[in-house]
Amino acid sequence: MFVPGRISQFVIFLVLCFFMLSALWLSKRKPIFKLRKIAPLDAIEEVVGRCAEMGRPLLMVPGIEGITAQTLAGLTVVNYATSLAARYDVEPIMLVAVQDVYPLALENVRLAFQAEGKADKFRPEMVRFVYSQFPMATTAMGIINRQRVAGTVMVGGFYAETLMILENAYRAGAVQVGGTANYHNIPFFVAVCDYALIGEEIFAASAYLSKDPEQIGTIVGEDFGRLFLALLAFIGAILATLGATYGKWFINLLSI
Amino acid sequence: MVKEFDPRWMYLLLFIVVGAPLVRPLGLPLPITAPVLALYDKIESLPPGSIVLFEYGVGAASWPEHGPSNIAVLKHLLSKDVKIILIALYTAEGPTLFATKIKPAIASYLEKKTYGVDYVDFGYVTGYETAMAAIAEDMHKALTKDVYGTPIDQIPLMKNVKSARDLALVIATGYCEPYIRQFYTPYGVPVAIMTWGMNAPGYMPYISAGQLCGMVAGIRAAAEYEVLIKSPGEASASSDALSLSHLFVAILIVVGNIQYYLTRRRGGR
Amino acid sequence: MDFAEFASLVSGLIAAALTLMIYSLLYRENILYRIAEHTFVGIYAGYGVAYAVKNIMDQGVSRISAGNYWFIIPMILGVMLFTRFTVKQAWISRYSMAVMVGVGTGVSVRALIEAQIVRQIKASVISLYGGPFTVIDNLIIVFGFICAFLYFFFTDISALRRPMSYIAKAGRYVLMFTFGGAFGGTVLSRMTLFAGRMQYLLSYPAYYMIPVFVAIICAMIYYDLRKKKE
Amino acid sequence: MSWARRRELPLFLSAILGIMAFADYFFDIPVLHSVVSDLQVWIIILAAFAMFMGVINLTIVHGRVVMREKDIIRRGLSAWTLFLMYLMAILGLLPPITAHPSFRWLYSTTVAALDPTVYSILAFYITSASYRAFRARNIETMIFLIAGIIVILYNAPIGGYLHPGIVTLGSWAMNVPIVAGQRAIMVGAAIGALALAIRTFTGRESAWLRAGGGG
Repeated sequence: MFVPGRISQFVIFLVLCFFMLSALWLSKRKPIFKLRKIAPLDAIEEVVGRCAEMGRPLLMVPGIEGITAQTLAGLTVVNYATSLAARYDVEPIMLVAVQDVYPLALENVRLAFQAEGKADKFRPEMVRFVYSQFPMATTAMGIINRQRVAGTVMVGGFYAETLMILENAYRAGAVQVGGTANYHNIPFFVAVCDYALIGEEIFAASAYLSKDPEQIGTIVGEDFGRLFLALLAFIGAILATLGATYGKWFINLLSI
Repeated sequence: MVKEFDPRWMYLLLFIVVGAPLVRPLGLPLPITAPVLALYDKIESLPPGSIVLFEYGVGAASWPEHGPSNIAVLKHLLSKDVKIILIALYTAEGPTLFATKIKPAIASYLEKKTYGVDYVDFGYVTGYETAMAAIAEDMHKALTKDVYGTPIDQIPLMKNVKSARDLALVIATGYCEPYIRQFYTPYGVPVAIMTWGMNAPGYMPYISAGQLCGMVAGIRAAAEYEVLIKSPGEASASSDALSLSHLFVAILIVVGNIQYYLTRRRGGR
Repeated sequence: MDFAEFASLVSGLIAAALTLMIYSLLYRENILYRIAEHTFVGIYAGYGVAYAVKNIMDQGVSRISAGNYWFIIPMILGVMLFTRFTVKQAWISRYSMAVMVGVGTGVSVRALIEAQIVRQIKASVISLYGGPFTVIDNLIIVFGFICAFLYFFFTDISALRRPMSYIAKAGRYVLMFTFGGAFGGTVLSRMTLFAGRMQYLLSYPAYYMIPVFVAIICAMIYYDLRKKKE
Repeated sequence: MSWARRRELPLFLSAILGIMAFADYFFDIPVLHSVVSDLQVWIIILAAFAMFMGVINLTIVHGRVVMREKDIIRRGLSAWTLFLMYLMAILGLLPPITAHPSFRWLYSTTVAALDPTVYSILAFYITSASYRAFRARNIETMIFLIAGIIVILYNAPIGGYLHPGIVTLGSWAMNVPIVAGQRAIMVGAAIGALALAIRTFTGRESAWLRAGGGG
């Protein structure tokens, strides 16, 4: 029945799901939890505001991965930024490098305009499809230099193109918010962006921005899961300290 | 406010710092790391007539990482009195790159050797780890023909080579674990690996456990090997460029900090 | 010189010119960069289209013609995507997107449980007892991990605010060290790439393009300085 | 057909498919396995169709410039992009599909040169970014700076010659503190993604499913 070696993974998965779903259910009944401040997400308003002030466009990229968790997180942030852009009459430019994501991105931007009651202002050219990673990066560098972009919002799965976009935007004087969960590229966001989302902070964006208690519930559940996993790691280390056989036993337990 | 350099000056300097050593290699000092030296010593200490299995699993994408080390180690082997069995197990691109890029680089060494007596080439053999196991057990069964179609029984070199027990050393490209499993653990044949630079830290435990008798990881280690055999090549040239560019970045960081410190003392931000 | 040689010479010169056109961005945005950029975008998009057709033929049509009629569904879903460009029928495309999101998210997230959770927890099963150096190293690995991991704690619980702030601070230090190291480590691979590209530019026939470009850039600088004076 | 316009149905569909993908990972059920691997092929086919949507977008964006723009250079460049896109597509479709010599020639002349060039331009940006980023403004940036310098010198081929301690320190940094931080990012990202998947399948994440109504 089970794929060999995945029983322990299934148990851990179930525990994490249990925490998240029960916290979701709890906060549906009574909103009791609050989230800490995530400054970069608050700063998106500042970025769009600056674009409006300077009358220059806003550049957004939801990463270059296909439809993965990171891309969905990026699209949520982009959706929020677009509705702010629609509100303040800022021209949004969104670059999409992967064809699977293009229909979703188009829909997101369109819905953001619709939600602000400015459906007539929406143009399909706001979402530009540029096939593949490096052509997208060259286009981004070109657009930043030609149109003097005043703000960038880059959230999603980013790879080598990160620093190309960030450095050019920095030289153009743009305010930048960005983040990724790809370990190798987080340092560039931290170093160059004005506001950087680190790792999994990007996944919390939709709950944080929507302020919807049910969504916040899943984040709280995630935190319980986090404590559980930290405890597992701690127990593992303690067992290994007590003796190599205990450590081995624990690893075998996790490999069932 | 910290006054910053126009980055374009840095860009110009970087062109010079990387380009100049490529035009005229400087031969900057290069400390030899222990795993590279271990492989060199191992080859030096091989008794005359020893048989070495050399796996050239170079692909086009990994050429910059593996190509120079393959060339350097082969040059060393060919300059010694050892017999070499060439084979590609890791990628089917191996023979193409061997013919187009490795062979021209070692042509002068190959001239002094006779094909079939001093070295033999079996080309790409499919099956990866299964193939390794089969070769280690019985070469005449696993490798029927060489790359030119000559049956293995008619190759003079292979007369006295039956299985892994007859090998003095295995040098491979790529991942080391399969070779340790198939050659070192069952037969005790020493294994050395030419691998990616990023794998170096991960493979250190194998070296300290004696499962690997040497390692050439990435272009930097290849440059070290070129220094050891006193035959500078592709790796040495870019090694100078890499050294200089890293020093350049380090100097810029120091300059940036001094600038920052001075402006802050002057009452800037 | 036969045709094949001529074609490869032309190809080499164009490739070298495109390479230098991209590098010209480092001075400033200019028409040469723009040409290279538009060339890149156009060619890659056409390349993508050719492969899209190949995928539809290989993955879809060939399966259907082999009697696997179940693969007609993704073809229909694919056509349904285009209702996105209409106003009234746009809802139809939502079904296609639902399939993409459902399978995409499921397949991408399920792989994380083994690689990014269980294997990492297993890796922290290390003894905290041993030689003095091992003890310090292993303490850093285990507690550095736990602190950095708890740095992300999102829930704001007032009773825990003080102890959490210490853990988060320690965690942030570990993370900053990691980021500094990752940043520094990337320098090597980027410089290797650039050195490789320089080696290419210094080889035949690419080096013919270098003086041409040096002249162009010098002309650009001269023009910019003149303009600045005026 | 008003029921089909409701947002719950596509949402339900995506949740079912997502749960199937998860179940296939944990359980060894041959039927489910073949269905999920077929579904992954579906996605490849769907992505291929989405590519044509992208082509329509490119045609609209550049077509408008060609038709309306006054600046002759911009018009020319957009026309050039469209020309190359269709040329490359047509050459690619010449039999043998994606393997015609002219297609290959165009690819190796342009993409094979531009891809590594654009990648290598990072060498410059990482230089200018290092100059700014590694400034010791406070304790955190000081730590960032120390780790960065250690690893940069460790990676330089000349590093060990400058001081033998650099190699020891560098490999310690790579194998101890950096491992700890990296692991925290990885585990955190995994549970974050899991939470996001749960929100997606319960219809709380993406705007494209959240918005009600028919449009």
